Amino acid sequence: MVLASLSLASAQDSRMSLPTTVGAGSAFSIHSTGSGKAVLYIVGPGQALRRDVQLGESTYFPVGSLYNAGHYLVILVAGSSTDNGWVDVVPANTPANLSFLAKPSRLPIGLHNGISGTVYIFDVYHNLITKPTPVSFKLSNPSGSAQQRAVTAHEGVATTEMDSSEKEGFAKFEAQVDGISSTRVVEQVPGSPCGLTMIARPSGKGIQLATNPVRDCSGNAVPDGTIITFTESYDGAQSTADVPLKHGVAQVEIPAHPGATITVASGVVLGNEIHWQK
Amino acid sequence: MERIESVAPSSRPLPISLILMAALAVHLPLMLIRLPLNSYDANFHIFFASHYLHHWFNPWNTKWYAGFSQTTYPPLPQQWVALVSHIMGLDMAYMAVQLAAILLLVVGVYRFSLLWVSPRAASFAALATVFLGSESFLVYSAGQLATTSAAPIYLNALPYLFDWIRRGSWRAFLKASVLFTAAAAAHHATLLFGSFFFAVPVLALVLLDRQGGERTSVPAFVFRTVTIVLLVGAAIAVVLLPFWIALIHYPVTQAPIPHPSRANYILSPIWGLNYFIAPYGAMILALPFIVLRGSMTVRLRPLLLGFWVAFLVGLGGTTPVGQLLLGRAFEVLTMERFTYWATLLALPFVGLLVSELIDRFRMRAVIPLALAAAFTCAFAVAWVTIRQAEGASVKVDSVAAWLNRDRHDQYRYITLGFGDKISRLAVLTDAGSVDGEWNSGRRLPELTSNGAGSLSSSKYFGQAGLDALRAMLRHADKYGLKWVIVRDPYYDPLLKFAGWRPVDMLENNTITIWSKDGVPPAVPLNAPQMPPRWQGILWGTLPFGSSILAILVVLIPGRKQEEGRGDPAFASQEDLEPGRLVS
Amino acid sequence: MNKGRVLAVFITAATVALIAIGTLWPGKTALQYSGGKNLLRTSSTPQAAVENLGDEIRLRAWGAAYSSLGNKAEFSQSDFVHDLTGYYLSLRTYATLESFEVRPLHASSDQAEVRLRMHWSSVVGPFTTTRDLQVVKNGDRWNVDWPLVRKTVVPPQVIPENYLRWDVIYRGPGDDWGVQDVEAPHVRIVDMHPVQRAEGVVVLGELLNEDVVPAYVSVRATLQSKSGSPISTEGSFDKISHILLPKQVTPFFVNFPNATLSDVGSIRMEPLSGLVSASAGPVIVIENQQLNPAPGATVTGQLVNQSGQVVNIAHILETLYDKTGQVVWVADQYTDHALLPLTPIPFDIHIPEDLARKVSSERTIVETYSVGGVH
Amino acid sequence: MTIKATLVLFSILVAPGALLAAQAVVHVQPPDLHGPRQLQDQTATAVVRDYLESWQSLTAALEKNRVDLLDQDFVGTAKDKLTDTMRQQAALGIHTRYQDRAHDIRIVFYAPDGLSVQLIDNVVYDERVVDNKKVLTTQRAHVRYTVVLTPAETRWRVRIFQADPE
Repeated sequence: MVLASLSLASAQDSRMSLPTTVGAGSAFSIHSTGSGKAVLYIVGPGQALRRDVQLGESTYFPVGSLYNAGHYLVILVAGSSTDNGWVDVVPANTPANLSFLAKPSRLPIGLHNGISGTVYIFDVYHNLITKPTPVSFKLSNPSGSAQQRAVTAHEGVATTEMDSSEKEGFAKFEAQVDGISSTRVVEQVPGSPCGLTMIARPSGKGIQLATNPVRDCSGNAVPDGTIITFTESYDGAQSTADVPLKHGVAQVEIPAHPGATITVASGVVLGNEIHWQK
Repeated sequence: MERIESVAPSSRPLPISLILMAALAVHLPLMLIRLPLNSYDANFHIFFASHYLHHWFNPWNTKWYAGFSQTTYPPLPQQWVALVSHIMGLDMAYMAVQLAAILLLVVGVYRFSLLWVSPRAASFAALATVFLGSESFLVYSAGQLATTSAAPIYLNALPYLFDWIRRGSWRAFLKASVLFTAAAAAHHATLLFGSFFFAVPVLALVLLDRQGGERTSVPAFVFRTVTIVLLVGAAIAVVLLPFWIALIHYPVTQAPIPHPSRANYILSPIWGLNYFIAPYGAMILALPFIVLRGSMTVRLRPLLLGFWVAFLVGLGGTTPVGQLLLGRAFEVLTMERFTYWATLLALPFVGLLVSELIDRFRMRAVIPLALAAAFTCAFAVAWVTIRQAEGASVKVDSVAAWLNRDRHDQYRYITLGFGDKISRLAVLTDAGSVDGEWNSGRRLPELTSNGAGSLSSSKYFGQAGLDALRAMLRHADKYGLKWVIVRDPYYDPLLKFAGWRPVDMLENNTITIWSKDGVPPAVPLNAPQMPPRWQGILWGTLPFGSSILAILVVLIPGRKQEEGRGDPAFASQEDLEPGRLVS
Repeated sequence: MNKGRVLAVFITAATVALIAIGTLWPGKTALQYSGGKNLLRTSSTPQAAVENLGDEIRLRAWGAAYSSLGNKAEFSQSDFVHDLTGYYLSLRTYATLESFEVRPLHASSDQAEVRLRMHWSSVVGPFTTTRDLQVVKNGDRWNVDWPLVRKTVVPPQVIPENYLRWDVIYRGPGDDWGVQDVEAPHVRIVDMHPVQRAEGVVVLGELLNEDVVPAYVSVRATLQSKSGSPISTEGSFDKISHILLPKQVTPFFVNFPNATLSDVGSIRMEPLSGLVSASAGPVIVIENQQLNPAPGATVTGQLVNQSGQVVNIAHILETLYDKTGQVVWVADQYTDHALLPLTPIPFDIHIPEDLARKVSSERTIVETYSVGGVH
Repeated sequence: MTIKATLVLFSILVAPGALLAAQAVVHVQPPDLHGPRQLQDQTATAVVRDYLESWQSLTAALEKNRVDLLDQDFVGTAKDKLTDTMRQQAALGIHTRYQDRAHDIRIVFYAPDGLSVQLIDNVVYDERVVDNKKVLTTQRAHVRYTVVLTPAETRWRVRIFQADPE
């Protein structure tokens, strides 16, 4: 379909009428004057086409012939004569694809503007739709609360920033443009252990050490696998064990030494201290 | 013991065409099945040739050592392989050049032997060349294309040298000079050491020679010797100019790398088998004859002494001679080439022995001699299969394909446990490595300071090898070294603890590809060793040109006196001192 | 005798003589390939007997070495070999004896005690083992009585294991921009400072995995001159634990050979992190760890593998702190024995004498390597 | 040094280099960002440098119909589309040469995560079309390009490369 006004390209023996702009993937025609056979070229960085044409007739390009947005040089070659012109292929108006970049995919709870989302809007042929377009972003937290932003895309791109919640879990981050949406998952993870405590009890010749369920300062359970370090100091010597949390607690058995001082830590966070007297 | 008279060379020599046919019959099938590809160094030469194929005038090769100059190695046979590969591909081109060297050796030995023994004995020496253990050892086991190409050119030059010094023939002077230069373009060490082992005996022969009347006068002898030495020296200096520039600016100062050819073959019998039994074969049985006849025949004494010294040096660490004569070079050179030269020097004696045995015992001699020759050749050819190199069974095509896809080749790589297959891999892949097989060409301090060979075989160099490997892995970021391709789980602990992790497996999980995160893509190293363009042009022109010139000059017809020296005394009875004994 | 005959005799005699010289007094390279063996040395003294045994071990000529032992009836050749190379696959299995020292401790006319100090080269670095050997006279020869350390037998038991494991599914090689990828773990350098040592500048510190997933970590340091131009860049190589579980801390040690601290204006640190598949096991407890003061300062202790799987190689990283809690040194050692379940393996890590006096406390972490566990 | 000063300096220092290489006059305007993140001077310089180099790759690749020449500077949609064009050209037996003559560049967006940069380039280029060694025509074009670059290991690569009507 011819979208815009036609321009008449100059020529010597043959002339052609070109559309100034063509919608990406739309049908269009190029009419030529004169008689005889000629070759029509449409060439740009985005595509290259060639058609054998009959001068004096319209050459029809069906839907999907020229689909990459860009500036195309059109050349009509009839024998020794050549006629040139330009045609612009513009993106379709309807968004069809979104490139949604949500960062980070994992972050601690309670961070202001910690989550960013950037969306690039494309038509069905992956041309960037550069006209201003409204975009809505929505971050749904596991607790049910949600943050929403409405942004207008400039030059095909829109961006926003959101806060991470106080509650751990997977949040749904969605960008929506004209009925097309794209969703990302953002993991909001607990912070460092808070109020780390352990208990000790005798176990044969050793001591069975176990932490209480380890939580962060917001009360979220610290993930399994987090390393808890137990250190037992006695008589100028010490025993240590790096133990991963399993089901929320870490436990290990170490040799018993009367008078030993036992400490617990996770990363740079220190927990309680026990003096073993038995 | 009984006293006997030598048998006069009354029978006719074997036609040289027949001997060449024999050489073709023995070696052509082996070439057609590409047996030399299993040798240690064949792929090394093919790798160099592949670079010349694509960059004839640019000797800077970025595929090894993050970049090295091929001007550190004389280029002639590899350039011929590159040229011929346009017709038949690199592998078969290598075979063609190697086969041509074998055929040329037959001619060279014949012509060289003619200086010392009768034409008939010389023809037997040439026939023995076909079955020569050391030749088969170098071709099929060691893969030393340069040595096996240079030696025949050199041997063919020696009769011209003799003619020039003895008779002052300017044609011979021209031919000798051009052939010596071409030999140096093929392998400089052959020329250097060949001067002592081959040329000095020939010069001595000139002084001893009384054929055709008077001896050569001393002033003429000195003038002609000095003239040819100066001219050949100048020619070689020009033809290999980039080589000398590289050598002078960047002398080989790296820590010596152990090589088993320097072992004591008695204390290490396996290396004795490898470096003595395999190359000499049945020639060992002829050693007493060589010593006796060489001592008793005045004319043969220079040849005997040349042989003896080469023989002793070729024994590596079995005697202190190599260390004493070569000094530090003993720690740099490998000794099997001296054995090769010793066997070439022994061939005139062998020809003499065979000639006498056949003339005296006829078929009773022919059969055992044929069996001995066949056994010698077969054993040396089979040796590469009997004692396989590390990595001989490794298939590198899948590794090359992996490196060539998904932009993996924007990083450098090393292999571990691939033995000499790293050259093959380098031919097939577009990716560069910080490792390589040309130790004298490398400049990376991680490699040169530890006294180990290629990283791929690190563990065989003990602490030095492992230190070099660790040093290189430590600087992986600097060199864009992201891939370590491992065929030997021995190295896994180091890679694991140094922060590498396996990312892919190939060849039925026998090859693991390890990767290091955070390594930036490889960038070309701005090495000072990179030859300027004019050197590249010289390198692509003069050495190859010297071989073309040699072919043209040799085609110039010689005077009859030069080509057919008639029937000289050679090793005949008149030269024998009284009391010659044969046990 | 005519000249020819003289020459023949001379060449023959000289060749034989030269071969004899080369064999009886082999050169350095020849000795290297023969494993130090020459034909002159027989086991005619206790020291020679131990040296011969050392040579045979170096050549891995196990049959000859075993045959030379005086007490070989007490164990099999296989036991002897495994005593040297490890009953389980360990650092010793692939180690080669690079050199050895022999030191007589005391001797009588028919018995002697000799210390054999063996320097092994292994893929992760050299290590040394020492054996005090009884050598007894048997006729005119001396034989070594090998002090065999028998295989440790782990009592049958059931050790339950269900370690947490993380796997990472990476994106394929194709470009899929906009499709979400998993974030690289967050890591932080919690301590860093440079130290001038005789061999150069060393940058020491500690790195914390702040995240909730395991991290592949590495540290790159660039020394910059006072004008800001880079002097040198080096990485932490193996003096760091490259796999860090959540909230785990590793020391790092970056060495700049030949650098001088006074030339350094600033140091740019680049902690690298990436997602990595990892397992939370096995748990290794460090027991009875003790700082032994100078002279001969060391940290000693025992490693106990609390899992049911054999750990083939363990890498012990020792962080040493001064009174203010600042890292003063990072020392390390690889175990040359496999860690069997619940079987203590001692370690003994050397500390530089001049730093030992500053050390107030230490912290140990252990990295492990198990065959088949890296893929 | 401010961004503006840097870019002016860049125009003075780097543009002549680009001029020599590609014979293009380069003018870089101060950034006009519509995102929350500020652009560092070094980043802006690198983006513009890499973008200008991408034109050289584009010129060479389309002239020789060699896809591999795009590898260094293009990625994603831009590379896919250019690759398709080269295949079409090769199938038709034509070559094109896009010789850039002038650039007027303004950076308009820098993503908060730092993983994309958008710029607008008013470019003047000559387009020459060759069919089986016969030059069909050479025409000069004035085109507004919207370009998005994303960081790779060592450089910025062009991911979206689209001409829009002015």
